Amino acid sequence: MGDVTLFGVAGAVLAGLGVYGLIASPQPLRKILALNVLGTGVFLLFGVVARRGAAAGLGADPVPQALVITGIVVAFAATALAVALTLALTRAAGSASLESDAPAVGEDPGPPR
Amino acid sequence: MITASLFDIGLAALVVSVAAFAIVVRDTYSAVVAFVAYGLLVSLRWVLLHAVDVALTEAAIGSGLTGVLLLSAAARLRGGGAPEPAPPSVRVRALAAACGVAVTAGLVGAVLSFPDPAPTLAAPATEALPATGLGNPVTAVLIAYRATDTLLEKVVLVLALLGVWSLAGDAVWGGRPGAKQRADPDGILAYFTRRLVPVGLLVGLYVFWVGATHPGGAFQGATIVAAMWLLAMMAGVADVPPVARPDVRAILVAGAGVFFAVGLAGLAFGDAFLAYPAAYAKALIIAIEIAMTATVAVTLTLLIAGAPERTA
Amino acid sequence: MTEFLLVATPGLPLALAAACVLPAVRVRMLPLLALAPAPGLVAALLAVHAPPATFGAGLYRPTFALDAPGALLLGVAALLWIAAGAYAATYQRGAANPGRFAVCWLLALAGCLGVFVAADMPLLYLALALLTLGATGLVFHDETPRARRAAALYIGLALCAESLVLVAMVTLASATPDGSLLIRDAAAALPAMPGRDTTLLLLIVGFGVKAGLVPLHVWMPLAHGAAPMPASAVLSGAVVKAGIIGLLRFLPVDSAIAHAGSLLAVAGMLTALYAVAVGITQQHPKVVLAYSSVSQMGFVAAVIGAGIAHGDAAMPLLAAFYAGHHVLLKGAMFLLVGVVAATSADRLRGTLVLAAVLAVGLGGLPPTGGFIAKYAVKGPLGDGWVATAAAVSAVGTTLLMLHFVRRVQTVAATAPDARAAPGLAGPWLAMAAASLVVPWALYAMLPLGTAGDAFAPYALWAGLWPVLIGGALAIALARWGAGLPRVPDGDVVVVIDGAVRGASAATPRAVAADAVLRRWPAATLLLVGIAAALAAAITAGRG
Amino acid sequence: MPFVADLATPGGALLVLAIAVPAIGVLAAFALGSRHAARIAIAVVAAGFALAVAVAARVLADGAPLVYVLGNWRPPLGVALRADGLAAVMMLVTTVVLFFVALFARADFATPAGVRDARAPLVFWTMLLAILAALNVCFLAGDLFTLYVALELLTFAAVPLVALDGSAETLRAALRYLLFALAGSLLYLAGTALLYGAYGTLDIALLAGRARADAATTVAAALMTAGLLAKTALFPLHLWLPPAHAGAPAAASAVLSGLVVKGSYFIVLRLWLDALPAVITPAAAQFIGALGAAAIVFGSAVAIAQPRLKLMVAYSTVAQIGYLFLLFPLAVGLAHPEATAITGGMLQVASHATAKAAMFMAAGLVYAALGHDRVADLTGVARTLPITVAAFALSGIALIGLPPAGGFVAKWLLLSAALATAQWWWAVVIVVGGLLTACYVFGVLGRTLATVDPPPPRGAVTRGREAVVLGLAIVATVLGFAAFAPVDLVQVGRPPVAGVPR
Repeated sequence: MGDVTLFGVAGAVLAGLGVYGLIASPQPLRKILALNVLGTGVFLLFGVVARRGAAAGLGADPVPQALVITGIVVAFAATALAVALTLALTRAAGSASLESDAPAVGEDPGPPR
Repeated sequence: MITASLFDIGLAALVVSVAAFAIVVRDTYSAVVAFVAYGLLVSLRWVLLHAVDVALTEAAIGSGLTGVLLLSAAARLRGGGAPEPAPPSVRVRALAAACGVAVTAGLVGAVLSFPDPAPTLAAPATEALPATGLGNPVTAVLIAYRATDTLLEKVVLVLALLGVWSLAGDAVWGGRPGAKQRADPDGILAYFTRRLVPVGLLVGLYVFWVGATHPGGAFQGATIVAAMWLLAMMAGVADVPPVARPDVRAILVAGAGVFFAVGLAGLAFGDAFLAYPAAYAKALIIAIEIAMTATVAVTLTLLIAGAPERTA
Repeated sequence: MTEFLLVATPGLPLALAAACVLPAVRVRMLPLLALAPAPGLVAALLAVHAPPATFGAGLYRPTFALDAPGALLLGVAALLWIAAGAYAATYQRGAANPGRFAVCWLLALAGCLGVFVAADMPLLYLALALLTLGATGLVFHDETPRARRAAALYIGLALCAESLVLVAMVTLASATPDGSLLIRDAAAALPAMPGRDTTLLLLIVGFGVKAGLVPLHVWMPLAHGAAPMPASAVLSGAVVKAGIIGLLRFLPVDSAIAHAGSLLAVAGMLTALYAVAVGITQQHPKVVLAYSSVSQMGFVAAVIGAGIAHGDAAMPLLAAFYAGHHVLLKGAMFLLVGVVAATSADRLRGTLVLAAVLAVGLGGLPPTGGFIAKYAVKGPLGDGWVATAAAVSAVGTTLLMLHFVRRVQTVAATAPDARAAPGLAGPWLAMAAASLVVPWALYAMLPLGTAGDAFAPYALWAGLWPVLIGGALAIALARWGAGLPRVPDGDVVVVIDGAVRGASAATPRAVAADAVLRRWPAATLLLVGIAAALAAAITAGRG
Repeated sequence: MPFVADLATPGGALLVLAIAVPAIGVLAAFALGSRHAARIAIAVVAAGFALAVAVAARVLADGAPLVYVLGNWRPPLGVALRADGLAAVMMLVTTVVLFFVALFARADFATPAGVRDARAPLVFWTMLLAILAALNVCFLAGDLFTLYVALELLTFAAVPLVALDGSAETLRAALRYLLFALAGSLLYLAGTALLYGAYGTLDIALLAGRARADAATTVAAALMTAGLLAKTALFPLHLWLPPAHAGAPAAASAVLSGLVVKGSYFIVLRLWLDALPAVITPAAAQFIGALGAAAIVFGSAVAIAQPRLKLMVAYSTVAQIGYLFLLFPLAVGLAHPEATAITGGMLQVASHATAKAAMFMAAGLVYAALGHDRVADLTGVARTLPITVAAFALSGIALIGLPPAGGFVAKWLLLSAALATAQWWWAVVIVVGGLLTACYVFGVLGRTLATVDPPPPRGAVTRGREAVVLGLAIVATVLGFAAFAPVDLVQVGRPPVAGVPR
């Protein structure tokens, strides 16, 4: 089973990279990219689990694979919404940084509805 | 299952290094290009994991459509001229690296502690296959055993699309998403599109049809159809439909609607919600898959097209 | 019948307060304030030893009941609320926002009377909460900066006190047989329960704040000084008794908690003497009266403490009797201040003589109500140091009240022949008469002791000498009093102001820390950090 | 775990309708345009309330949870729906709050005449139904992956509501909310992968039987809990909540603060009380309780210093979420978990949901009437908006935990659980929390009741909308009479007090 654990380690490393990118990269687009890398890492974990569960004549356990397919589609929908939000934010505020919003005590950041 | 072959180790190292490059590189555009390459490599790894269905989905949606999305966004943002926000301090990057390592270590530790006779549902899944009339167990899980997840996922897609549309200004609500494509009608792109789209549609339908017994299925087929439609739009051959058109809305809810209809029919007449009576399980599943393919294709395309920007 | 009366006691004021949601009703509510306490008065007379009234059949069944001390205090409190209600009808007519005053008045009334009839702990807590909300509204009513500060201090300390009482109630509820919520069972279970001493401390401090034991009394001079006149009367007279009835009902007369009794006695006597010492330095008559209330509440707490320490079973009724007299007299005194403020200096002669008699009566001058009250509590006080301290307190009280009579003249109206409206003078005279007559009537009716030996020569002398010494000291104070230091009203409240300033300085730091925590890198680092900490906690915990 | 994995009880069809009706409502509202969407939404929410009452009645009558096997595929292969006492209470609270919010929002999100389909109304009404569908799945699903899809449904429904007015401020808040919620979801997904790898199933009842304390389960529980805490915005993971909830329109803020955060909170409850009680240790429960206590102190301190009313109410949510997590150290991982703690916790959830929704709507009305919501300039609002201030006061009293509100009974039960399990420090936290809440609630009320200079009203606020807000505030107060209920709905389906899951 040597190579399956290799896949597991690779998935875990990709997840770690995704977490690093999520924390350290400043622009939202790079954070979305990092989230996708983290997602693929987690899906590879499902892949390893499926592969270890190979039985009854199947190369891998079909249930985790189905979960991954659903996960990929949901992750794509999330990416699409996040990218659309980033574009809208850039259009509305000029720059798409996440930081400059902390309303310091005292100043009134515009009338919310 | 001797020790991992050289190819596996090489591929694993390559995937990790491309991912690291995509995360660390300074310029966003090259990061996205690296991400697309990374997506294809991951599809390859899925084939090695004997998960061909997932490989198809990853290639089509994970790297294909997500790549298009990120590339177009990167292009738009790069043009904006907004000053690149300063990268975080070294201390934050070090802590982030530590967190990354911690997560990796945790996951590796967990994977290593999995029980040896790995618990699996492969056996019950294959035994129950004849009842669903399907050949491909993954499609059976998606459409029969865990049908609720797929059903809810359709509603998720509808919500994501409405969320994207809600970012439009009130003035252009109901208009056409995305900027007007100015491609010259008899350029090489239009010529290539007119030749490729019919073939692509055929491949998409085939992948959808074969999904019942072999790797493939609704999602993968729909993605290929969506890719073709996107190509047509980029080439200026077709234009994005306005958001307010009732028939577009109808198609968008058709997939989930048919799924619910069949499910509730099962609740009323059959023995459970989403249970397909054995006699015409195959027919019902096909009906659901057709509606789902149409819906997913349109939804994925409109998700990439983005929020309405023009009324013309 | 009695069940209806018990429920109507807090029920009618609450119903009237609810009716005030309609502006039309709210504007015309002021004259009805005097009627609201009527069911309370009738209940006190008729429903004394009626069986407890229980409602509902679920996990919690609210119960109303009235024991002898409760009935006595309820009766006199209702009397004061009726008189003060009539007084307020004229006093507040011209003032701003009568609707809000009426609503707050009715809430405080419902809470105050509810405290006396509540037989189970959650219902008592509900009454205390209503009392706090209503009383804060009354203190806040004039909306001067002084009133705002007094109201903020009042609701702050009151909520803290109620929280302590709540924790004590929950502990008692877990100690009573099969989780019964009745106060009677809680008091029975108190001496033998595991966390007895902490619960005792919580109860004494919780109700101590309500009754104004030093150093928890700081809100009283400020609140009673800042509230409108009728509100001060009921706050100082009836509302303060919530703490007393709490102590009476929760602390059983049991040798196992004798140490708590002596602690309470010490705190009470300390309060009594300290309040007099600070009271004589005050200038405004209402603040002087407030300090007199603090002193008298300390005295009553001392009586309760001594009674528990000596195991005197008759103490609850006697303490309630003494407190009952104080309700009437203190209410009369506050109404007097309003009457004096409305009459010109030269027409005050008769009123001041009557006021002087009543004021000295609080010190124990025979044959006033005060004398019989002090005579009644001689038993529980016993004859140790507590008795001597009581005598000294009597001297102090006389001195303080005469100082009050001198100070009240300064607020007389300047207009040449101004005369107090009948709406003000009537309730004042009624309360003055009640404070003289009612104690004797109650003494005769209730099994407190024979009236005959109250007039024995040695008893009369025991009542007279403290008053004479007090009078002499008052004359001395009048002549050389100018040299005394000016103590700000609420004396040790500066400590609390400091604490509040300290706490409010903490909020900007919290906001700054929050801004740091809400930055993206920090939050995501914490996300992974918490995941790691949870993993560690799950593995570590397994050992 | 008394959840019987395979027996489908007759009443189970109700569970399917509780999910199918709102989901079909979403599709219909999306397809038919915003004018029909408003009518569909109110009809579906009413139907949802009827279904919730039917489920609760059936659960009470049977005295056991309702179970429904979807597609007739029994777990572990298929997915089952389960409704125990906890789920029934949550469904009731959700539909009640949504009903009042729907009535309140009719004025804000009416489709202008002559227009078949307007943006904001379509988005609001469709997302309202999506939140109802997602929450019902969160409460009823018996499978951890179905719960993941429900969480995504909830997030995708909530994010557009935050950015409904399209200003840069709310777009940034929505993006931060989405990205942080996605990070949380992916951690949760990683946890499910590990659990499937270790046990071959994701069904909660089966997991309860098979869970053992090994490395995979520990890492899985830690990752899933951290992910869910991120989505519930428990301090210090609350970076997205204040700007999102303060920026959203009033009706949306009410739903976001009152209900949406409760979805992921409920899944943490499911995870710790039902799925992995054998793995979770008292130390972990104390850790989460400590985070809750920090949330109460920090959230209240920052709320007191907030210049704007909607931000103050948003930070009050941060503090009250801390309150909800005090349930864990009192009920989890102990030798005999206290049934009163769970009942108290659920009553606290219900009280906060109703009171916070009413408070946000009241703040919305104040903003609509005055054109601003600066706390300092609220003097005299009680004269111009008496019913709104009364509603704000009642919901404030419910949050503080004064009788007769539900918050008081919840505080009483939590206190008795804390003292019964000899954890006096949680009792201190509960009491201090109530006092801190009183600071900012009475701070605001004190100003509004002042009659010094009542502000000139700018916007028109109809008496009907104020009555709706007062109605919900009264519901929060009347919850206190739940203590009068003869039998305790929450306890149905809980393990016997001995705490040994079957």
